[in-house]
Amino acid sequence: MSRLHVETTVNGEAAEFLCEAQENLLTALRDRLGLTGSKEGCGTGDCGACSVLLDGRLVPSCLVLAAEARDRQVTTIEGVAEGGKLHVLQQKFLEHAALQCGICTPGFIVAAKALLDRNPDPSEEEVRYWLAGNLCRCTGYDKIIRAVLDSAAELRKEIA
Amino acid sequence: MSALLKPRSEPRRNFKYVGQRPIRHDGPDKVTGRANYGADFTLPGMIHGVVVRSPHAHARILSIDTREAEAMPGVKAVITGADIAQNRAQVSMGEGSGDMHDVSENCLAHGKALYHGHVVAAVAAMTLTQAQAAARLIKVQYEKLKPVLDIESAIAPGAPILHDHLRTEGRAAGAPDRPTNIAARAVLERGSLEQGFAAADLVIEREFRTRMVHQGYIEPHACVARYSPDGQVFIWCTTQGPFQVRGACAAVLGMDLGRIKVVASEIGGGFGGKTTIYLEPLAVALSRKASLPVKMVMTREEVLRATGPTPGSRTRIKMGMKKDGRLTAASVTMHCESGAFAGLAHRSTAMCCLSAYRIPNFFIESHSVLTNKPKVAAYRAPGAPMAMFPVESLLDEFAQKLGMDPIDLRLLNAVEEGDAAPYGPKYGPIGYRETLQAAKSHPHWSAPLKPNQGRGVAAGFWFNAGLNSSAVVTLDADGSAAVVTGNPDIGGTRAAQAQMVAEELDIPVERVRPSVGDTDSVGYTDVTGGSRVCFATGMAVIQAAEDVRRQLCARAAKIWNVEAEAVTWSEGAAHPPASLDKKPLSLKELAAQMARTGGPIIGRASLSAPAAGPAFAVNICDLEVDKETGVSRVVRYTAIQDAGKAVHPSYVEGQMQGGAAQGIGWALNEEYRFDAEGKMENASFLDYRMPVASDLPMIDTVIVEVPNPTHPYGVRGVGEVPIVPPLGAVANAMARATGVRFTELPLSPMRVLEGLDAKG
Amino acid sequence: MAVVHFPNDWRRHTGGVAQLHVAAPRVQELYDELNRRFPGLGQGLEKAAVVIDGDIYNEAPYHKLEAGTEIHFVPRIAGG
Amino acid sequence: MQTARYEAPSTLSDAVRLAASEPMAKFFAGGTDLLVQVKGGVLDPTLYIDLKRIPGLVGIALNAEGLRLGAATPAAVICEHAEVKKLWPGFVEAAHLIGSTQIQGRGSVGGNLCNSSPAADSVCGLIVNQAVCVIAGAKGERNVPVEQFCTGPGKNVLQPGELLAALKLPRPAPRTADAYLRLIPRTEMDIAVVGAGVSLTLDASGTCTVARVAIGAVAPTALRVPAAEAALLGSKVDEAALARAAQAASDAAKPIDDKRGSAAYRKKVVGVLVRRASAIAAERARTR
Repeated sequence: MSRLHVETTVNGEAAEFLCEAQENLLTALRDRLGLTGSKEGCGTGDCGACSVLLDGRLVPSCLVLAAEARDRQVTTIEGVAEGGKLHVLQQKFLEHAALQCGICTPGFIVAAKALLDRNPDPSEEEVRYWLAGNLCRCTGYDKIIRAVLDSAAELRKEIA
Repeated sequence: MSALLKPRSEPRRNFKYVGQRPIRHDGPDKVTGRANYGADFTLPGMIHGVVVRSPHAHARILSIDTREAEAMPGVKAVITGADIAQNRAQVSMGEGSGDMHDVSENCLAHGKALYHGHVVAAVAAMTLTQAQAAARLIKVQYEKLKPVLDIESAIAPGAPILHDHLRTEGRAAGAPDRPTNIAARAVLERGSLEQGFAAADLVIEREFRTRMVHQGYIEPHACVARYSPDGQVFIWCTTQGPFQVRGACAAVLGMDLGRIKVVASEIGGGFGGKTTIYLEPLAVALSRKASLPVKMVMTREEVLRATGPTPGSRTRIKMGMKKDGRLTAASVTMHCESGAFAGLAHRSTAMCCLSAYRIPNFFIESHSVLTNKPKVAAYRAPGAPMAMFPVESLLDEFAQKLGMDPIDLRLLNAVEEGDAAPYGPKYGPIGYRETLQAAKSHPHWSAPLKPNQGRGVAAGFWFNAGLNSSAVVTLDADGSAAVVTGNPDIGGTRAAQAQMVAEELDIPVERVRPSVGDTDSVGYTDVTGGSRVCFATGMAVIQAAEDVRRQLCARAAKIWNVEAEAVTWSEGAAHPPASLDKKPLSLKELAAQMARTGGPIIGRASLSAPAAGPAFAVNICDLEVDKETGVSRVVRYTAIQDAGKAVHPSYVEGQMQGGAAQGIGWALNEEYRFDAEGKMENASFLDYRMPVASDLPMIDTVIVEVPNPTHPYGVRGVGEVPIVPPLGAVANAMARATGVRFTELPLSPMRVLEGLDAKG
Repeated sequence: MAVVHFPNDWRRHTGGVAQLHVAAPRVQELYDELNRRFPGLGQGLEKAAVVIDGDIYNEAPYHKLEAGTEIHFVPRIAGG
Repeated sequence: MQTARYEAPSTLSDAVRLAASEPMAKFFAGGTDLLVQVKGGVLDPTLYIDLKRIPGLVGIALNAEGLRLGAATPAAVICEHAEVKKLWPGFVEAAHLIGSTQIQGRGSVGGNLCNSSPAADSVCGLIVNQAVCVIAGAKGERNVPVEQFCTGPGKNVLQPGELLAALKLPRPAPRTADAYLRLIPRTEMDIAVVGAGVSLTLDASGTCTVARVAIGAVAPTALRVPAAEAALLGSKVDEAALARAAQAASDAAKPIDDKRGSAAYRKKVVGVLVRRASAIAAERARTR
């Protein structure tokens, strides 16, 4: 069984693993590197629970081949908090009770981070359409959208 | 201390920690990805299991040849129906007493495949890829039978019979005793229909239909099972009830309960769909054969094709009303499509449909009907949404015809304390009128509407369960505390439990560590479901904390050398009798001396709580409809609900908003679609259309608090009612926006356009 | 003396009786009395939840009955 | 699922050679269609050929003649390109509708076209903007107008060993603009039940001199609708012309019943979308 040896960077750290060619990045992150923060909700790119950043671009890691990570930068939920300090999105999700079961939360936080990195002052509608690929069945989205808008305001204050 | 509990004392009104919004203790792990769910767990030497599912909706299984699969390199075990004996045991399964024969038959078929996707075999191998390849080598010979795919064909004379031995439970007197697809029937009756309809000035009769829909939890079912050589079994799984998994696996596999330990992972959503078992007994059986731990994780397609949807329904309803708006009579005949095995929706639909209104004369008859579709499971107030949707639609039509405000019309007929529920007993204190009044005074109700917009209002009801709960509160030497219960926490109940302990012991919420125990570390606890955790388990937590307080007073008495009864407790400290000139001893001081005053302090409580006091909700929905394409958008939504007492308001709001979104999805776009062969056509999140973030506005919430006397804080269950009103609220908004009374859900663009064209 | 109300489809086993006053100290003794008087009730009683003054219990055989306690029977359901 | 190989060639010739070496080889860019089909057991490739490391296959080149779009360029990159958005708003709307933000980060317009679904959002946008497909193969490159690229559901003109290298869109003439609309039950995440792309050129007086209309998900491939174009030509794109165009589109549609929509529904709604898209395109063209 020929396996591929993939060297990549995950959350700023060098990482390597062996994987089968048809294995997707989500499986490699979870089963090869033990980073179980990204979740499989559907395996077909329809739920967003597996969202990661690939070279800064928001992607569904279930529809990326693990081999494609070679020489690329992968950011997962485990890399959002820096040095043990929660990112403002993580803090606001807690303060706004923007999660219940929490299975979709990693995907939402990575996706919201990708949004705020690009658009520091999004409208409610822009947030809702950007996050339309992240399914949540517990919250009805209300508190999630408020947490993201509040995070944007907080980040703008820090820059101002 | 265990008791059949029914305190009638006045619920407490002023609180220090209850009613606040602390950050949930399990939050940081969830926002950083550290929280472990069903599929996030591995054991040394673990192998991977997959199942083989029937490609036919109705077929006899003639033979299963597993030799080639078993010979494949890496394959460690293959099981079929022969490996799990059929059985008849009765075990309490979230849904009241579940018949274990159906549950085990649904986990692994014996002789007959009853729906497309029904499990017929399972295989475990070193890698998932090998297991999937081996599964394709298992040769199953079927004899295809004609599938039964809708209510009409299921109950037609001469219909193919799914279960030959089955007779209708609760069938009408004199009904023939022969094979049938009607699994069960429930009847409720009061007064005389004839007199009721004779007295009516206005009568409306219609037929309503809803489709099977899925709970839609984002986390697929997953478990890891290890069968040790000495017969001890360890199961890690995502479930709403570790004790129910243990009980069901013990019954299905014929094992002692004491041999099985179940650890509930963090649960990625359940809504009732994880109150039963699917993979767990298969993983244990595979592990027993392979003598290695086995991990099984469902794909989304498997979850949709083969795990519990809620029943589809057909409701024929006729209601009579006087000119002044008073209801005089109602006749309701319901058929619930319960999939390949008997469901329980006939009971809850019968009990819920007229639950909110005073109706002197009614006849309710509801049936569970078998079809070759996946076995239904509980889905948030199971039965209530499809039972109340027809009633709330008719009331809206009556209001239009009488020119009355639809909320006033409901206030005129709303039940209150002392009224007899349709299922018999008198209601205790309930908040339906207060919820209606709050809806009427809400700015949303009087806000102006734009063109092509309509506003709908509808009510919802649910019993809320009591059942059994246990709790342990331990005090630490530094005065902090921990609380352990057996209820997996989806909606924030750990935070609420910490608030209750903080309230009883007067220590900050952050100094209380709430956790979910496995089946070895806390007393038996019924399922997380039935909106019961904050109510029943909450009561056990409060009593366990009271038990700690009692022990602290006893320790203080020992220090002061007085009788324990002489010591009183208030403001977080033990107070000496007036006769003794001693400073009160604080919890912190007493905790520090535990070792010297008698050892660790452990507060324990377990109870069997009565049903928790029904809760009502009212929703207001504004819908904008594109009349050229039939596409509609919810542009404003308000949910109002009686919580009795909101222990953690953010998470009560969360239940209200989440339930509204599920109800809106059910009303607008969600449905199971089957082809002519009985194969689900839309078994993916692409075509099983749940609401996405851009589909919904903010969902405003109003929490009404009419205390429930059976709980020391007045708490009522809140988790299930939220999904009941939206079906009626959205449908009534659609009727107001389009002038067409739609009676079949979902209100997809296609159906709306057809309705508009028909109206001309 | 408890006031017992029978659901409609049980009345074919109680000779059409809808309501009955029964003297019994606890629910268990009430059940024994009902089984004695109406043998056809056995299965229904065993499967139903008992409602004591509005509070629904799946099982409460040793619950004390005071004068005028209202008893109803409803199907057992839990929820999702 | 046998064990497969993964290759990421850095030249077109390597890619073509690799494809010829393995019967079950599959090219991919974003892979958002391919990997879903593999997960669903529909496909089981023995060789995955990742095209994204071949220069020219990812990237946007805009010059006087128009746009050269690398076939493997993710939709998100296209939608963030201000100049492209200004020149081809309809085409970018179509590209932007393909799946979620996450899918946009991977899925390419080239991939969407090669998947050749009758409901593919990008195809209508490409057709009305007269895009040309640059196809690379062992015998070098050949150009095919996008209208002729798809031949049926999941079928196109690519021969074994050939791959789509780029798409070329001519720079729009003055007072020309396009628009794309689609019918989906939700606001995002659905496959189009019906799609309609329109490009209009107006003269100084606002009269329509060039009209191109394409409709999706109502036939085995996206369809040009000459009758609808004729209805708009010479008009001020007024209500009457729009109504005629809508009727023409509805008449031309040959939809099927499937799990996403009925034929009758699609036939009715395609007219509505063509009317609305034409109105938007005209509105935009008037400002150019």
